[in-house]
Amino acid sequence: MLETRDLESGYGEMQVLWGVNLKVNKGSITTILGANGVGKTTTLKTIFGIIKPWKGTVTFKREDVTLKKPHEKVEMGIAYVPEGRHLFPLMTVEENLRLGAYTKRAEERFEENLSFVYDLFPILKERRKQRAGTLSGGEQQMLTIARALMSSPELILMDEPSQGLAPKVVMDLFEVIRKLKEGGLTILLVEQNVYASLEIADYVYLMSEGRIFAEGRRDEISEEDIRKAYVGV
Amino acid sequence: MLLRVENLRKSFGGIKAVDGVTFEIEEGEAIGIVGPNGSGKTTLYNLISGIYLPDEGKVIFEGRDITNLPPYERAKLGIARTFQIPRPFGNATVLENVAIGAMFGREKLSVEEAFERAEEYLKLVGIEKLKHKEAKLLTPLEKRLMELARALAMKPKLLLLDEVMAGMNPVDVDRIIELLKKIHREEDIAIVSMVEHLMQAIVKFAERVIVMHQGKILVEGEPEKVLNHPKVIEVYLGKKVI
Amino acid sequence: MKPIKDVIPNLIFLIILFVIGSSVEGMWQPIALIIFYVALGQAFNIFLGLTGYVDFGYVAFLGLGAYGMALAIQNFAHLGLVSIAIGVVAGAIFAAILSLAVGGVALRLRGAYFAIATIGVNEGFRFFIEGTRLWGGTEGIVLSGFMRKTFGSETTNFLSTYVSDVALFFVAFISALITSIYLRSRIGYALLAMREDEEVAKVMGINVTKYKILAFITSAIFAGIIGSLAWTLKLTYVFPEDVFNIVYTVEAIVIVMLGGAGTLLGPLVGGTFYALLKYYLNVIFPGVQLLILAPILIAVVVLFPEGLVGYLKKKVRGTKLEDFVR
Amino acid sequence: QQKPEEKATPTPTPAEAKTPAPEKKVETIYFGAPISLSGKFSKEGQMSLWGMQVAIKWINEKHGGIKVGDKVYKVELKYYDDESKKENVQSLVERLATVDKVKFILAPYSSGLTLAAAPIAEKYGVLMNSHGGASDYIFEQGYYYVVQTLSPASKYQTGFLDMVKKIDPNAKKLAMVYEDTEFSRAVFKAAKEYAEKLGFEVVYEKTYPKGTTDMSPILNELKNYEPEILIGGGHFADGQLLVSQMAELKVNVKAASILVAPTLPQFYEALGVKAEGIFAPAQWEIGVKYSPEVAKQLGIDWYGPTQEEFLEMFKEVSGSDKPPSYHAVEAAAAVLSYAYAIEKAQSLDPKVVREAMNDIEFMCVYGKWKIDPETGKQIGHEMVIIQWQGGKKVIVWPPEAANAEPYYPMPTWEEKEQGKLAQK
Amino acid sequence: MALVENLISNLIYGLLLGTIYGISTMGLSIIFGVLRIVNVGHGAFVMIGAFTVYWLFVLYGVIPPAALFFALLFGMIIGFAIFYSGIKRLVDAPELATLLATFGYGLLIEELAKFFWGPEFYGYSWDVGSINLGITLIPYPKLLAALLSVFLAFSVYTFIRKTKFGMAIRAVVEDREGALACGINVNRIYALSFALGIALTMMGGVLVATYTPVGINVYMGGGYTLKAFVIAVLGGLASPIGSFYAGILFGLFENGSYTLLGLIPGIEPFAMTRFIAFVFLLIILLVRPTGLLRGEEL
Ligand SMILES: Nc1ncnc2c1ncn2[C@@H]1O[C@H](COP(=O)(O)OP(=O)(O)OP(=O)(O)O)[C@@H](O)[C@H]1O
Ligand SMILES: Nc1ncnc2c1ncn2[C@@H]1O[C@H](COP(=O)(O)OP(=O)(O)OP(=O)(O)O)[C@@H](O)[C@H]1O
Ligand SMILES: [Mg+2]
Ligand SMILES: [Mg+2]
Repeated sequence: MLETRDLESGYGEMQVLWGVNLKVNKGSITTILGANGVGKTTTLKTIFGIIKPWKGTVTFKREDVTLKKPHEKVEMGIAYVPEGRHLFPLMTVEENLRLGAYTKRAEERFEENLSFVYDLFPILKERRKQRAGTLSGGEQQMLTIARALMSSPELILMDEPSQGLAPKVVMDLFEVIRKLKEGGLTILLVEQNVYASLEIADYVYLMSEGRIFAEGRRDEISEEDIRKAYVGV
Repeated sequence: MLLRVENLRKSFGGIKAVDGVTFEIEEGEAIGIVGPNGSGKTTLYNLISGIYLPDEGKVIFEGRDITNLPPYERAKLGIARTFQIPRPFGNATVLENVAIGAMFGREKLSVEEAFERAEEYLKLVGIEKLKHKEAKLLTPLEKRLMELARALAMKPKLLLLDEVMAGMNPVDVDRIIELLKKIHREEDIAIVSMVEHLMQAIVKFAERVIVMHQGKILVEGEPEKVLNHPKVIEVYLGKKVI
Repeated sequence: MKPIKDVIPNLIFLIILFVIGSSVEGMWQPIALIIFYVALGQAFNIFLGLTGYVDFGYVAFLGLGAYGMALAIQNFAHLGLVSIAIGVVAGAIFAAILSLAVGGVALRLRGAYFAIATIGVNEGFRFFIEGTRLWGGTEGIVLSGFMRKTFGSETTNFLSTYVSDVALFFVAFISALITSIYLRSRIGYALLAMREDEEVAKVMGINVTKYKILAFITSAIFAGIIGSLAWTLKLTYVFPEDVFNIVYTVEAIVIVMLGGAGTLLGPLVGGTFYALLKYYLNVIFPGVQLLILAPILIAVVVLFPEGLVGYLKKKVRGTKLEDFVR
Repeated sequence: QQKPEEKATPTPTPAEAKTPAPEKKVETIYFGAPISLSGKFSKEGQMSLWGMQVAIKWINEKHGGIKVGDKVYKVELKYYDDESKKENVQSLVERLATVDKVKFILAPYSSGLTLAAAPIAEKYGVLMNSHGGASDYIFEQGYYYVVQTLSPASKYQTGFLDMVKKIDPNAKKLAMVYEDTEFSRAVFKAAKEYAEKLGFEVVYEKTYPKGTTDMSPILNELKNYEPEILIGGGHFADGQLLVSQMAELKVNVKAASILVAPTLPQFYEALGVKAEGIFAPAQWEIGVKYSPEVAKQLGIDWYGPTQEEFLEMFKEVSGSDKPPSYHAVEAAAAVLSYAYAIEKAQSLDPKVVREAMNDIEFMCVYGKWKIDPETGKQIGHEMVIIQWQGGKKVIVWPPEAANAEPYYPMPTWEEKEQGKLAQK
Repeated sequence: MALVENLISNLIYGLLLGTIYGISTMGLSIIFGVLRIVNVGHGAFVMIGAFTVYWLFVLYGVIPPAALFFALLFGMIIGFAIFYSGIKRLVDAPELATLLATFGYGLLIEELAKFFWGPEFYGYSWDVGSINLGITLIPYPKLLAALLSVFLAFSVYTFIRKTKFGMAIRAVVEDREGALACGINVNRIYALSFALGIALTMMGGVLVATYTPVGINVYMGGGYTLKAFVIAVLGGLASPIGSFYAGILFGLFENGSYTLLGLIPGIEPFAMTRFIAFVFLLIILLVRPTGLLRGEEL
């Protein structure tokens, strides 16, 4: 469904990604693991188009989308859950969700999607008139995911969704991610919560210094490699 | 007794963020504060460091009532903190960030001395090679480490850490815990109070744990005991972790 | 002495300007024009550069400085030229008092709120003078005749066409020097922190208000001095409508932004660029010069959003030239 | 539109260019001017530039240059735009005095800018002729090289008061509503004294700050005092506003004299019938009866173009149909006074010319020109009073200059709404 | 009681004038709210709006309020032109750089206007009568301008609050990256908001010239810039509707205080109303440092 080939990018003059090759299959959970600062977030941002790729290609559903703008990608069915939430704090929960359905693609299925996310996160329904900024951290994270789901995505890019959440909420969250996959969604996940994410992942990429150095199905990845990913090579 | 908060209350609109909290911290303690999201941990820190003034209650530091003291005077008395969402001085370099901490902290250092000390602390937390980078260019995690160094450089008596380890990989978590323990032992920093959702870190570090829930203290005590408390498991952990 | 070393390029630049003005015929007033803008920019930059706050009401300090000098001449002329010195001091004190009052109130506001609220101070002050007819109200204070009678025509002419300009050279230099001293000291770092995040700065032990007010007053004092010299002494009259004209604040912003906020050379480069550009456009294209000036200003800011010196400073970072571009 | 290339000298007429008189060398003498072509005085600045250009054209083409001894001098104008700002005025005046070596400067517009330029002119010993700085105090500062061409502020409203006294000796209640600027204050301070001397009773006096966009508070209040006569105004915008809101609020008076604004055609364009009957003082107006014949009767020289010539040349120079405002003619008169004084003095030395100016008296399209030797203040020139009558600006005062009778009392606003004009 | 009557008529006029102050400020708030740009050239656009009324009326006999449509159209065009020719590159630049840029554009527009229309002071007369309230008279054009201001202000409010596009604008303001994630074309929102701000300012200018049909001049904007700044801050800078309310308050205060100040001997009451209004501003800011409507919301 999504493929990157030799993706290179960075900030200003500093190169961060040095040729990233990823493949995400339809209906799977793919996760990228790696030490801090190796370029996981950068990879997602480059795929989504917040950062322009310097080299390489991104294809989505066999179409070359390398140079497409983020809003065009949302229209095509890619959703992005940024690191650190990025909600609209002064707007109500429902307004946030409404904005999640900003694209034409999503507008048509607004009602349907709304009841879907309310089913998924009943607490949000309770809080739908509350301002997003006053939600607790966990609720905010749920809202971020819900908002992404409102765009009727086929592929969802998630950047450390469990960060800063209470352990109990983290458990619930991974449960939700699993449910989403079962519902047919494709997920590309970046996580620091290694064990929890390995549990639900179908396919794993290990990243170091802007490159993928190992990959495989969950059971193919060795403890050794994972450790390496964190100590850094 | 280093710090005592008495019946502290703070609400925003209808939300009671901190709702009658009383506790004490003795000199030489390492405290962990945990609790569900939105239980008031950060707000409590804001009240202690003086970003907010409480609606009710008192903050007493080294026997002195500091409830209404402006934040900068508290810093001079020896209270330092980091921020849950990092707040570096973005356009200043990492070194300058830390030097500013040293300059205006508990000890009044000259500009030169402050820069020397800043180098020291950057080395300590392990980001000395970033020292000439503009702070806004760091990743969230690097920013957290920088904030840690910045707070340490202030030579506080009470150090309030707010999720410095969020998003940190397990290897680095261990390294930072060791570092904090070492500082706690060796420097004259009396207390480190740590808010964290990573139980592995809390268990390794804290001598005493305070669990907050809906603005109140739910339980407090030794880590093992507290984290196995059924109520804590119910509202916070979801299942047994140790 | 690092702060002094830092302003050596400024000193050289100013000396060159002075030499050109003194030796090339007809260049004295153009140079006086430049030095007026440079001094204005340098003084403005003390506060803007250090705090990042724009004070739209800045011209109020110039205005008060102008009145300070005017009142000193009116009341102390019998002391001879000492009255001029009294005037400079009075201008500085007037401005300092106002800045203390304004700072106490307005510095609690942030960013754009502060910037604009200070317009209120300036306008309010002007209307107060006009409304209560204080210091002559709109009729202002006209001193030429009085000065010529008391000091003699020669001396008066010398004061208003030479001394006032030369004095501005000193103002320009000293304000740059003070900026430099501040930048290198705890004050500079405190304000750097404040600029980036006021709340964090406070938590780190910085008494933000104290440092802000310090920078504000310093900047205001220089404005008062400029007002006393460039208005009253140079023009020998004060009209409230002119001395409180917000145009001078806007020009100060333009100059500092052209050069680069917070840089030591910025106001010098910005002021010189702006004054020369305007002067020669006035001479060559009278009547349409602003039509030409406007796109040039836009182009400069689009190309160098951090100002000319700001841009250069980035370029030379890490090279040998670094020490000369500050 | 003002085009930059107009700066060039008017090309000499072919006759002169081809056959220069053999015994007389043709040289150029520069007059200099900082002019406000941008900024708040750009309206006045533009007009004065055109006026100067007309006068110079006349000197060069009709008069054959300025004759000093056996030399003939063409006049060329060096001008720069001061943007209505004092810093520019100072540096530009110095440029004129040093780089361009100009000895005769036409002062910038407004009293403030004139005052700013004075020390520089004095320093370089160049003459400066004020054609736009009306305030009396400029000439009380002891500047030697500064002389005045226009009538000072103290004279602006006195003619009108004389006129009212003459037409309607019973009119008593006078209201004054004017802009709070140094110029208007100077005008109305003198006017008040004069009015009281004439026996008027000032029942209401209020000022409004510059830039006012709503005068209803004053006018609502003024109504209660039921004045018979109103004098007021300050500049263009506020003058228009004052009359327009008097109409809206139906503040009726028998006569109203407003500074500056009504002297321009835009005033009538903006207000239409509401402008009918409004008076205004003017330094000059089309139709004034100054002519070589009048000059002869008075036994003084006539110098410069006649009114017809002036208007024609003005059209050429400005390239538009806009009639000249008095600002243009003031400026022209200042240029002519230089030329005349130079010829009288037979010298190009500013000091000699300045001395000569003390004694000269002449008439031009602008009227009489004579200064007070003591101060340099204009004392020869007299202002006129204009009135809008039937869509035309006519001169109604002083009688010797008038081309129409004053219409008094002015129709009420209600009558004007019905279409009544200030015409017999 | 003449005094009371006077006070009432001044308050009525203050209210009317206040709506005009308000409407000619809203564009400034929108641009600040969305792009964090203080438009120093604000007054130039008010001026263009005023000229739109003048030319349409004089040349084609279009009644003044109808010029609103043209102002909207021209305003959007001018706004886009300015945005794409320079402002776009400054969205991420230091905040102060935009001050210089908007100053430059304001200057450019004034000088272009002067080039075409000269330094003349224009005006027109649209005499359609007035209502007699006994204590004072209100000409219909003034009343109409005030009513249209209210209408326009609430249209803008509704647009920002209730439409999808308005929500997208608020989203960009609150969190740019979040807006990107929602599929909002952030650059287009910037461009559109800027253009809208300019258009609204020009429409404000139209109503200014409907209310005050004289004194139309290329440099008339300066006074409006100053006043708009102050009113915008009073209202909360980033809040257009706040600006509108603040405008009304300012108008009431300015005109209303005249009668009372007139009782104090030895001062010029009109100038003092200005002074008092600014004192009032400072007092409000002391109590609420981010303006009446707190200024965090659009
Ligand atoms: N906006 C930026 N400007 C400059 N450099 C940046 C920026 N954001 C990130 N970097 C740098 O790019 C590198 C990779 O960052 P990235 O955020 O992709 O890492 P990551 O793998 O997501 O790390 P983490 O686990 O900490 O989130 C880091 O060295 C970081 O310093
Ligand atoms: N400035 C504020 N305005 C309004 N509500 C606030 C504010 N700050 C905090 N709150 C609310 O107060 C409650 C406590 O927040 P706090 O940030 O202290 O929680 P926390 O325990 O630190 O949670 P987390 O673990 O998610 O960081 C929350 O409901 C939060 O939404
Ligand atoms: Mg990341
Ligand atoms: Mg928290």
